[in-house]
Amino acid sequence: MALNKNQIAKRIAQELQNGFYVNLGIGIPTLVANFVPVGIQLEFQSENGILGVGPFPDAGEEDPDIINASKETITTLGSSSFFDAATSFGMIRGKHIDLTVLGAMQVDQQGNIANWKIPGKLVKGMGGAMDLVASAKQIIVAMMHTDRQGISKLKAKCSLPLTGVGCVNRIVTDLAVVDITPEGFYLKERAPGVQIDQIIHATEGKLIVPEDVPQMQLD
Amino acid sequence: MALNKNQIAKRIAQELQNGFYVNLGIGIPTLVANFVPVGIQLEFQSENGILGVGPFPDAGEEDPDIINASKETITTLGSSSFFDAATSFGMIRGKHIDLTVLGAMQVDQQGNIANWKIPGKLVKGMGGAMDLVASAKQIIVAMMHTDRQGISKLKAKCSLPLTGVGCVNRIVTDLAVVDITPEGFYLKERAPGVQIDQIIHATEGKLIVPEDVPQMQLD
Amino acid sequence: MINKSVENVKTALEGIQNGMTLMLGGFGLCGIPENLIKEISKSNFYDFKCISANVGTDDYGLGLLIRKKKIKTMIGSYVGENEEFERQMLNKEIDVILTPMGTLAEKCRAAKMGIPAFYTPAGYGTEVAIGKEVRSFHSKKYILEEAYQADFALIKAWKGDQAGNLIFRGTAKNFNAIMCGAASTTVVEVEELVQVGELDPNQIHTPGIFVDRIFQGDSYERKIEKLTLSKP
Amino acid sequence: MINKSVENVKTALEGIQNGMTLMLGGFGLCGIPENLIKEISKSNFYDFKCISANVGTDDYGLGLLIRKKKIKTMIGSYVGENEEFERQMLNKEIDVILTPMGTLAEKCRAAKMGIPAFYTPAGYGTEVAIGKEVRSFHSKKYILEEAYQADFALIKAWKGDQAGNLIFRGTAKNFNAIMCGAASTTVVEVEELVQVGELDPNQIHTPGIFVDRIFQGDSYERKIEKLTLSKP
Repeated sequence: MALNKNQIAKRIAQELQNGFYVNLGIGIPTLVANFVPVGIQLEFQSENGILGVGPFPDAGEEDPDIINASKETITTLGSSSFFDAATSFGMIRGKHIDLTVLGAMQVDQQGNIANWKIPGKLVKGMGGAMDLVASAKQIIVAMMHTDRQGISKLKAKCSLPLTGVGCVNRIVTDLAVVDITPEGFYLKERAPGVQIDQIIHATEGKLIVPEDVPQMQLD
Repeated sequence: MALNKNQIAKRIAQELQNGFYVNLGIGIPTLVANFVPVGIQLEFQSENGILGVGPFPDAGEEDPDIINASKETITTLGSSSFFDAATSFGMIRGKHIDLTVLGAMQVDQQGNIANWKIPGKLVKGMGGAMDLVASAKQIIVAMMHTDRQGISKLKAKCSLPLTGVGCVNRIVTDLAVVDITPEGFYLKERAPGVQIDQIIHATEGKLIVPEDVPQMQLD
Repeated sequence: MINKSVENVKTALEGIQNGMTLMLGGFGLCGIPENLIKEISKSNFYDFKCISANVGTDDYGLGLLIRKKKIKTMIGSYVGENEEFERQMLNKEIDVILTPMGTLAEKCRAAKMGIPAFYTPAGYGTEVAIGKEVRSFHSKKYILEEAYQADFALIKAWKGDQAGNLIFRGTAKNFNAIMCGAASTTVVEVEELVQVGELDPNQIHTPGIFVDRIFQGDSYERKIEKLTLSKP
Repeated sequence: MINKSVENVKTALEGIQNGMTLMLGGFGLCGIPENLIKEISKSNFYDFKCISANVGTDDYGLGLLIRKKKIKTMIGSYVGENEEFERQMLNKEIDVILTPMGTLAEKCRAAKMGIPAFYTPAGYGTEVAIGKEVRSFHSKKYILEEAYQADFALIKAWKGDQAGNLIFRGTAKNFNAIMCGAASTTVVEVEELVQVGELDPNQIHTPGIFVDRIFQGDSYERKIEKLTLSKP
């Protein structure tokens, strides 16, 4: 059965490693923070200028000067620090962030990503996404395998304006975990109960299917 | 009579204006701080990372963490701040410093300056001089008009390796105040009792001498 | 000590003119120069080019200038959360230049620090790179970005002293700390203006040399754009 | 919390090898990583390329490595105040690359912040510009400078916590704050290592993400190079 958003987040959380500095985009990526495996020590960075993002505040404890990049009120941790936006993107551009998780409209088999603009539709801007995809050590995309019309978001070639080129390492969708390799998409895991044919059918780009495709372990 | 070093510094101090941020090089320029005219509010910057340089400390008050760019122990003022070297040279490069006073081996009539290297002799480095001369809003050179062999330091063209090009605005020597103009050196003031012929003789570059050359007012 | 303090928001904005380029600190509604924006929204000046990460909300922050149609060109990174802005953008009443957030930050910092241009990987291979020089360093591709040139930087800090030394609070540091000193004239409003000597020189985030004018704002709403609580 | 603390100076320097490029914080003897330098001077490693503003004195700071002839190439800004260094330089036992101090600072900052190259006016028209691209922006001439690439950055801070968050003191901030995070591995020694939570997040000069290893130094001499007093 296809995963729900929380299950996608849970699968991505398995990629978290001890000592990681992690930047989470809005949407499904934000949910990853709820599934950090026990024993894993890491820090979340928010690109507006905080390292060590804490949970949402209790009522009455909210502080207008302490927000994340989604403009939500947050709290600090003992290890937190504040800094300006040039320093914040220095952390990103300088490859000090270990993992970036973000959503996408399309990813293609060259690892290109499109997630900021649909021609003819209102464009709100790329925010920090272009900096993040151009520089993160490792980028995982969290998204549905197909859009609402059933059209594949895993393309042979992105048709939408790009956010970054050749930068995505891994995609976790409701159907599968797919890696980007020099030869194309590589099917690494399938969602529990999802058939390989269904994944092949939902993937527009070239998909390499090994003999054995294990099911995701989510519990 | 030719000025001594303190008198050169005193003459330069007349250039200080209210609200100036000033960077003083080593040697004669350092002495300028002793002659700030009454009523002039300004701040001295030292490029190792302090704005608001205070006087030398009283015995027992010296702090190894509070020094100037000459590595001398100093004190802070109420208005002082500390910062890293990138910020410090950002102040300089970004034209936030109003006046730089520094010594020189040679200045030529194009406003080029040489003050860091003598070929064949031991070279100790340019320190912050190249950044300062490339970026200060206004540069005044403090030096003797001639070297110990009596050779002019105001050249038609610098023979020593340059520190910066077309950057010097004014020179204050033991003999005269000389401005750099598109037409060459311009004799603005002479030291009390010094004859114009003596200045002409001591100047190798083209020197424009107006009809009236006032004496410096030092008291 | 060089005294940078001015009487009020009016004197702080002296010299502002139609068509000028303004940098505005803040991210969302966090750390926006509230008093300066309100004063400009009440003024007769218009046709500004504004550089700011975002565009405020319909009824606050930059939104106040947008409602009054005072902005001709907007340089920003994310311009959502403001319906009137979207309307003006769709109707082409406002020119919009979208810039990666880190590039926007670094272009401000470059202006402040006298760096005319730098290379960044952000936007390489995208439409952001169109017309810009591409160059390889250590076999990675970068694009050339130039420093901004602005007339006024409008900054909000938490505390400041008369010499212009500033301390920011929390994530309100964001673009305020880097835009401060990046324009021909930098104007700072603070929640609390203290006497020189009250701030520890080790704790000053922005030295007074980057500030031209400073004043204590009349009032601060410090609005929260998205209240999120632990137990909703 | 990511714990960056290591036991001692020995573990802090694990992985150092002959011929590596080291960045060293400090200006003069102010803010130098005393314990790290002493440990390297006692080690068997040599042939380093060192990036540092100055070269210490004959008997302290980088001078300790120079006396042991451990430095093959020195990239610095001002290399006076050290006779043995001068001797090695004159005898061509050491290669010296002299760099304007602001350019040196910005090349470190660029390395830290992922900027591969930038333009600066410093050195234009001088021998520093030889072999470098010259370009005009707004009719002023600039030269292209690239970020440094270093293996280890050796940093001294005043206080730090186990997460690697740092606070500097006075002018000891100098090159320490910008070299921190500018090398593949950044090692920091502090006078006082405190528990996480003791430092105010608003007062941290360098966030722990720029630090790989942190330890409290055994002892600090904090030497004064030129004692100057109000009444000599």
